[in-house]
Amino acid sequence: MSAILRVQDLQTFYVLEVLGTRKVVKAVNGVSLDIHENEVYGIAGESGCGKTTLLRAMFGNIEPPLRHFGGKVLYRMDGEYLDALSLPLHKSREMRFTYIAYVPQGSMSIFNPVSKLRATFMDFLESHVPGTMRKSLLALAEKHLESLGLSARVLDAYPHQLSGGMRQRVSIALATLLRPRVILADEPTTALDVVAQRAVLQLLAAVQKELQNTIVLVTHDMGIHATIATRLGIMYAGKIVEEGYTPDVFASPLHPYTQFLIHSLPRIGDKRVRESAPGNPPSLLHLPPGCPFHPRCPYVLARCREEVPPLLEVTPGHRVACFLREVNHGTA
Amino acid sequence: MALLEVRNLTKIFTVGSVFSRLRIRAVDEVSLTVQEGQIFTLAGESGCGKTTTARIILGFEYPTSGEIIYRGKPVQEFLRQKNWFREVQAVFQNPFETFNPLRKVESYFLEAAHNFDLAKNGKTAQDVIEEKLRAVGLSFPEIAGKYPSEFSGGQLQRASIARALLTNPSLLLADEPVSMVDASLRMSIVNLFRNLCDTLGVSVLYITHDLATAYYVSDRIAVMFRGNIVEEGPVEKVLGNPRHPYTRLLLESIPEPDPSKRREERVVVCEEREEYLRAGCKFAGRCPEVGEICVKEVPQNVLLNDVLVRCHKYASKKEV
Amino acid sequence: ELPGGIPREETLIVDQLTGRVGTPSNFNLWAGWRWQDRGLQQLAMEPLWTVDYATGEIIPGLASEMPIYNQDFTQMTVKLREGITWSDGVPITADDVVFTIDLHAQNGNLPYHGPMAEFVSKAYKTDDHTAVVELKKPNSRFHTNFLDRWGCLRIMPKHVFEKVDPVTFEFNPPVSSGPYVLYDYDPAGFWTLWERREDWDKTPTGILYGKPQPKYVLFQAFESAEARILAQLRHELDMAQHTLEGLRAVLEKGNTVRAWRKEWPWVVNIDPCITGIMFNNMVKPYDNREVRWALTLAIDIVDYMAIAFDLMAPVSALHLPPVPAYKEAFFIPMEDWLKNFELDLGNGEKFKPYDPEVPLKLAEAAKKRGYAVPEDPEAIRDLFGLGWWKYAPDVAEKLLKKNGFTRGDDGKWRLPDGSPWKINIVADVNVASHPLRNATAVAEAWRKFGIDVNLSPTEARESLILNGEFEVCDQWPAGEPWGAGVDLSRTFNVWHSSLLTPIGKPVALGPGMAARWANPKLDAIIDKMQVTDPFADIEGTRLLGIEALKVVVEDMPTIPTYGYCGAVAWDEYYWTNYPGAENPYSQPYQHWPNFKYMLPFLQPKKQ
Amino acid sequence: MEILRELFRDYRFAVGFIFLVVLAILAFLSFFSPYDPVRWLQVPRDLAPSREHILGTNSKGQDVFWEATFAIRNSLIVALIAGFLSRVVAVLVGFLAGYKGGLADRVLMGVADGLLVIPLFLILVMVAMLLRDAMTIVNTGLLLAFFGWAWDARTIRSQILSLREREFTQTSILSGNGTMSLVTKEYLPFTIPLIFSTLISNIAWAIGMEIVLAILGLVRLEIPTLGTMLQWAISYQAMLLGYWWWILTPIVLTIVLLVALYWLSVSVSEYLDPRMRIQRIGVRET
Amino acid sequence: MRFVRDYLIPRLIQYVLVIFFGITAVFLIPRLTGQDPVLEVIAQIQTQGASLDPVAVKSLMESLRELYGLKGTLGEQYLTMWKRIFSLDFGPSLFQFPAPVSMLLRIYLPWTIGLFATSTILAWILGNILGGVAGYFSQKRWSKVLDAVIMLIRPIPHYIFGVILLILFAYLWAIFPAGGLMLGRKAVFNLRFVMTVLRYSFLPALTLVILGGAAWFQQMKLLVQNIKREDFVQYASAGGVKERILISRYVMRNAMLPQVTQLALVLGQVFSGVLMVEMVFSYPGMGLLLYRGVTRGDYNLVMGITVLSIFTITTAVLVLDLLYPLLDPRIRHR
Ligand SMILES: Nc1ncnc2c1ncn2[C@@H]1O[C@H](COP(=O)(O)OP(=O)(O)OP(=O)(O)O)[C@@H](O)[C@H]1O
Ligand SMILES: Nc1ncnc2c1ncn2[C@@H]1O[C@H](COP(=O)(O)OP(=O)(O)OP(=O)(O)O)[C@@H](O)[C@H]1O
Ligand SMILES: [Mg+2]
Ligand SMILES: [Mg+2]
Repeated sequence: MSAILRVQDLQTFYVLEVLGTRKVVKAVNGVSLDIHENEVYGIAGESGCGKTTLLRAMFGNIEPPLRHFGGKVLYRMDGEYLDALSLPLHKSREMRFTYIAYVPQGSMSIFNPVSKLRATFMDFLESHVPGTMRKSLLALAEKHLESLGLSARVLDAYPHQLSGGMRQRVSIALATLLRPRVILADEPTTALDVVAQRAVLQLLAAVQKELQNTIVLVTHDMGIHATIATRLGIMYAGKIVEEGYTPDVFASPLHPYTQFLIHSLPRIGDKRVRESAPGNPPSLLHLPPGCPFHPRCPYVLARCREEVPPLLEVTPGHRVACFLREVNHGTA
Repeated sequence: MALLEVRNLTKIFTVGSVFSRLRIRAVDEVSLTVQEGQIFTLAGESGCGKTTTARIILGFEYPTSGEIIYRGKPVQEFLRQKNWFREVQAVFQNPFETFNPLRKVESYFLEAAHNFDLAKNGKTAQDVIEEKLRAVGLSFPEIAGKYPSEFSGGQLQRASIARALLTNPSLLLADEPVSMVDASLRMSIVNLFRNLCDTLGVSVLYITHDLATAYYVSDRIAVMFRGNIVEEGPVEKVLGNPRHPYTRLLLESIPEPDPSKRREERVVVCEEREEYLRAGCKFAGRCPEVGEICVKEVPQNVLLNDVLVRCHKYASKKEV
Repeated sequence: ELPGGIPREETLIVDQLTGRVGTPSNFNLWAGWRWQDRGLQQLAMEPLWTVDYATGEIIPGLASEMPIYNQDFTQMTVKLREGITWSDGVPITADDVVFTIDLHAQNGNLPYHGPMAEFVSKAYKTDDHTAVVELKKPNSRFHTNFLDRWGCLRIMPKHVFEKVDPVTFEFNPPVSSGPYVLYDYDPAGFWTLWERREDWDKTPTGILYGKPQPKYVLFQAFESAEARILAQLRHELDMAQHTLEGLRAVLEKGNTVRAWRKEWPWVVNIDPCITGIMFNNMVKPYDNREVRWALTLAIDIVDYMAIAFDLMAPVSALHLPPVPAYKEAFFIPMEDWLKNFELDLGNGEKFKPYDPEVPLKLAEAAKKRGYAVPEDPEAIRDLFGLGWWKYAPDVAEKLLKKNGFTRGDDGKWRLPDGSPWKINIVADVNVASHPLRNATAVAEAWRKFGIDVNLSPTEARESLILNGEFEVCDQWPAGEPWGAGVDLSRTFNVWHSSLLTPIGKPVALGPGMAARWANPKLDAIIDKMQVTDPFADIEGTRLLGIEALKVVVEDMPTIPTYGYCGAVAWDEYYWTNYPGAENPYSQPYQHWPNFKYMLPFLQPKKQ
Repeated sequence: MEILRELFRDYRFAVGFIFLVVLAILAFLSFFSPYDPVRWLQVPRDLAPSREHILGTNSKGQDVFWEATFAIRNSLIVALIAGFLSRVVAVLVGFLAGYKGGLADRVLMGVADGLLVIPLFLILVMVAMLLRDAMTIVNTGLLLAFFGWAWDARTIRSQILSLREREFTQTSILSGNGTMSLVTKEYLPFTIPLIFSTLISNIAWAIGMEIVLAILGLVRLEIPTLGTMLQWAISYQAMLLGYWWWILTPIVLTIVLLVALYWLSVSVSEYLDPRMRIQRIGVRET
Repeated sequence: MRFVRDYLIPRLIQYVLVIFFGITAVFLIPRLTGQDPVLEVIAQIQTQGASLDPVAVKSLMESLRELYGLKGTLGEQYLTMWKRIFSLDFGPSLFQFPAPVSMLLRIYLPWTIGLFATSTILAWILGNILGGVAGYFSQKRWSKVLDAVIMLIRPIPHYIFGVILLILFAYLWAIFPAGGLMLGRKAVFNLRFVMTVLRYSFLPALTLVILGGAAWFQQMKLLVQNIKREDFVQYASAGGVKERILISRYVMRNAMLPQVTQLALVLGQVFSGVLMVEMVFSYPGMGLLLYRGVTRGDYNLVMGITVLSIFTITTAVLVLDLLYPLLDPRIRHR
């Protein structure tokens, strides 16, 4: 299986200059990922660790104050890899939504308030596909909406007439409209109740199955990852700290942070107290030296304080950035 | 005495323009009681009126009918007092909208500290703020000097919680306070709620979609559907033994954090507006056990074993 | 582009002084106020007589000769010209004259109702060309009601007006007694186009001077000075009256444009109007002759003229325009008196205020300004007038102090009661107009003298002045004389004590009356004038005028400054042989009624 | 100081500020004028710019430069009175109507609408005529201020209306902020760009109106302002007689003044909007 | 029905009140200015050479007051005025007596509408489109240049701008007339008529379009620069929606909304600019008519014009208020 989207040592930082002093927020700090065709790649992680930023960079949408400091985002098109961050403007425009689509986090105000949703859908169609295809694509979008529990009539409504949940669903339908090869979904279900959430996931899964494309899904809901993700990446402080097939990660989380994440999940019928990771998430402004998790890590080693652990494969497909793996698995 | 009592609360919204007007009963005869030192969960699908209920309690929205009693007195009496918001605080659902994009987030903290005389001087104020921020995994230097657009969603949400806790309120209305926070932090925050509740007697009206957490943290739960409370009772009973078909559907739909238990069956989702306007039981459209009466008649509340259910199915088994 | 495609070279296009016509479809100039200079008074109407101030003569129009009065001035006989017709072919006869007089005597809504009702006892005709008017009381100047100098009672076509209500009747199209008939007009009032009558030879103009040359005459109003200037530079406007600066601009930029005088100062300096400053003699302290004189002596006329008219107009020390005819009759004969005229400064001190050197000083200033000023003293007196009052601030100071005024430490004058003296001048709003120019200049002079002056241009000027609600204003200082002959009754009548109008009530007669001043000596002279035959006793009339002028000068109720000057310019691209200072065969204005008498002399340049 | 330094990095602010400072210096210079601005014939007339009279002299015998110092001073006074006073009214009315709603809103907006629908210019002319002598610089400013607030009050109100609905309003209330601090702290930052831009258009309008009134002769023509200066130059045909220095001076000063204000407002309102500021910083550096 | 009770009726009451107070103000103010239309006419007649004796003046004034409907107390005049308004007859113009005000309106209104309406709308369209595009591409060089040019043009007073155009295009390069529309009362509506009118209206219209457009341009540009930063624009732009669509349907449409309201109100503020233009180009319009009416104390004319304009503007605003929800779906009447 070859990667359709390849992120190589990506570094994108927010550069702020307030009254002359320069602040650098290292939101994505050397991330490398291979995302394969026909998979759902889940990303979970600490809030504020750079997931949204990573997705924006993958979408090729780097605008001030976010700036690109290194690394590449490669799309595979017709067997070749194109760097999304250095494509000419018209080219990247063309690719957006036809090749790669994006559902932003908190997508409440992404629709033109003065036109009906149908018009917004048509705008995307007009910009990307010739006239003949528009009808059928729109019909497909209506079908998607219906499977999300929205009648096709919502297209004749104005955005403000819909509740947040409805809007969120519509934005997913919009992202799938042009049958993109890659869909980047940033917390697409946060505003939804579990029933609607299930419908959204069903749709994403169905679309994925139908198009054989790739979905990158960011959510805090480990349940969702468990349900839908093929592989799972765990981010912490601007880095991927663990990556592997979902069952592997759930079954044997290697990184202490992942362990906390999984073990802290509550279950209905179980009221035992859950422990969460001690301490506070680090500030991306002033990262601690060495492993960023070391101040909170119960198993901290001396070298953790000085060296940044590399992301290395432990078992096939399961990689972790932690010196502990040598302690636990290195011998195994 | 109950801390907060909501009686027959109804809120009707009129939507649409001059030409096509529609009246939606966003909150429909809702009654609930929150005791002191209790975490009360309000769950339900999106758009069922949870936020609206909370806003009415805070006094930001006027009810069409119904009453809200706080410590035995109607809230209207409190609304004019500044100290009302020392007692009652809220965390809003959308963290991106919670703070003024043109103002630094820190200013809300400093203002609250100042307005509610939380500290004698700037230094102690800073300490108070720092303490609350720590509790949600932030720190003052981290928020200092930053505008909301410079935060991630989860950070804003946590900041919002910290701000609400600043005054040590007796009642906290938390509208999906942790939806954008990772599971680990989520736990530490709900643990915090639990702690506050147990040690300081703070009551929390916890509005959420996350039933697992709700189960974990809360004492009672009310499940809302299209403006109605369809089931209400102690959380173990309601979630452990759901009676209303909607509660059951909810529980079934929770994605298990276990990759080995992937579900295949599909859910049916109905259009919101259609359900709001439905005569009879609003869930009739997708209820697996729908009967004739459900389509025609509005169901009544039935008290079963400390649990209130609003379903025709249990009408005959009335206890009271 | 002219209306209906009429040929430009057969058309004379002239500027309309009073601006856009407010009642474009209404040609009834007997009722209310009409924009009569749209061609009505110049082309359509022939009066009985017209004043020609260029020559100082009276031109008989419909009348064939001057009016004939009986011995005691209770009867006036008018002889009409023969062979003249209205433009619809109906002959103009004594019936029309009688009808006009009778109608006005009866109808109170017509402006000339006043004099007709007051004097006429009966009007009748003796034959078709002779009308007789019997007067209720003696009036040696009754005919002046019919003597045209920018308005008079003109004869109506009886056959038209006898059938209609004369007040509401629109008179459209007008039936002309003059050589042109209406061709077309702008419903918005910007222009009126006239066409020469086929039977132009049946009009007094035709009979007196021959065929008017332009086949068409177009009167056009411009709302801005720039548009007017540009139109003339584009040869789309043949005759126009500009502002002084506008005239300089057209002369500079247009190579076919000429003015009344071919060399500096270009402007028409034979206009029968005098400009100046008016005091309200009923308001303290301007009710005091010595204050008025002090204020006069505080004026440095050289600076004043530089500000007011860039030194291009002739000054006048008397309340008369310094036109050639009056120079002969009044100014020169009075020079000695003026030179010896004395003001009493108190303590036996006397001061002779007249300064005959003023013209030379003005010439000097003009030369300094870079203008080509003639050297010849006579020519200088022609251009700059004969003399004016001395610039004597010290004398003014004495006069004021004598009357209890004081100067504060700041050098500013205080009224006798000790409060600061602030003169409020009600002025015209049009910056380029003579009144405001006078007001500006006098304000400057008095400020220099140490008085606070508030110049207050206001649209309500007319109403305020008529009602006497002002201290000082920039109104004409005296009623205009006739412009012909030595009869100054028109100038002085307004100051008869019987006409004094209290503040708050509008004055009835022309501008001078608003000064609200009277003098028993003048009353006596005016009474005498009434019984002096201006035709038979010309010298007596003139001497009475001189006496009256002396009284007015002594009292100085208003300050005359300089003779009105018209900044007219003519484009010689389509037409030539306009009258000029070198050939003053006619008065030069296109807005005066005499315009029709100029037209036969014009020559087309392109045909 | 820091803020100023930040602002000065925007060339528009820098230029606008410098323009304004220059104009202010000019206005200030009027106090040292060797000539009385009202008096005539102080210098030889119609001289082209030279070392002695750097902007030449006019047909009234005044030094155009020194006359301009008075004109700019007086026009600035008129414009600032009109601009600031009407801003204060507009902000107060807009905030009050928008935040309080109900009867206050109805009444205030009724008054504003009343002002808006009357042909304003006509009333201005009539009132100017009515005031006549009282049309001093200050009164002209007051008059313009009286008529200049209605539309902006409406705009501000509608912005407040929508801000009132936003959630951060409630956050602020929850933080114990009263109406005053709510309005000043939460809403004012949103409205400041609007207030600024309306201030600029209002000042532009006031200056334009003053010029119109002057051309119609409805202000006291002796008092030098940009408008009366222009009016004298127009009436004395400075344009066609080639005294360009006379007519161009007030025009250029007007343009400089308005350009300065425009740039200042654009730059300041961008500065006040952190999103834009961040964008600007990023753009400049890459 | 609630809409009628809670919104429509109060709004209509407000409408009526605004008209009522507006008209009352316009009735009172000119009567306070000290002009007396009767004296104004007397002064005119005097300069015309008529010698009126005091008795005659008195009687003439009486009869003029009678004719002009200025007899009686202020209250009586006020009542008469309302009667006149309801019978849609404003009486005769006082200064242009006896021309009825309604006739004057009939003559001048079409010209004003013709010039003013077209140029205002043109200015609005051009200014908004250019401003929108320039605001969208505000970083581009041409946009900055355009902005600078417009910034320099906008402060130029109408009068000066008009005269400059006149000198340029009616003198130095005389392709347009200097003024003086020569149609005549027998004007027939044909191609020649249209061409003539266009030729004569071009420069005045150009003045209004450029100066008016400049103001719209600046406003629109600011609006667009703000809207450009809204989420929905950013999202659509990131989503590869074509720039053309983005500008027209996203940015401009949203920015246009406030501009629409203002357009209606601009109608009320035009007289100044239009007056100046009418003066420079000798254009037959209401501006000058009104101005002369005001300065000459022609109460009836002033009344006629202002009533008309108050009525039109108020109605325009009312209609706009009612229709606004159609333009902006977010607005609800409340
Ligand atoms: N516009 C911005 N300017 C400055 N800093 C920013 C900006 N946007 C985000 N950040 C910072 O970058 C870091 C990463 O933010 P990002 O939104 O990518 O987090 P996230 O992982 O998506 O978090 P969440 O799960 O809470 O949405 C955070 O620390 C945040 O404070
Ligand atoms: N101001 C309003 N005007 C009109 N309708 C409204 C308004 N506020 C809420 N509604 C409607 O009322 C219903 C209940 O909304 P509410 O926000 O209370 O739902 P919720 O339970 O909080 O949903 P979610 O879980 O998505 O936050 C929705 O259908 C919503 O569209
Ligand atoms: Mg995020
Ligand atoms: Mg909600």
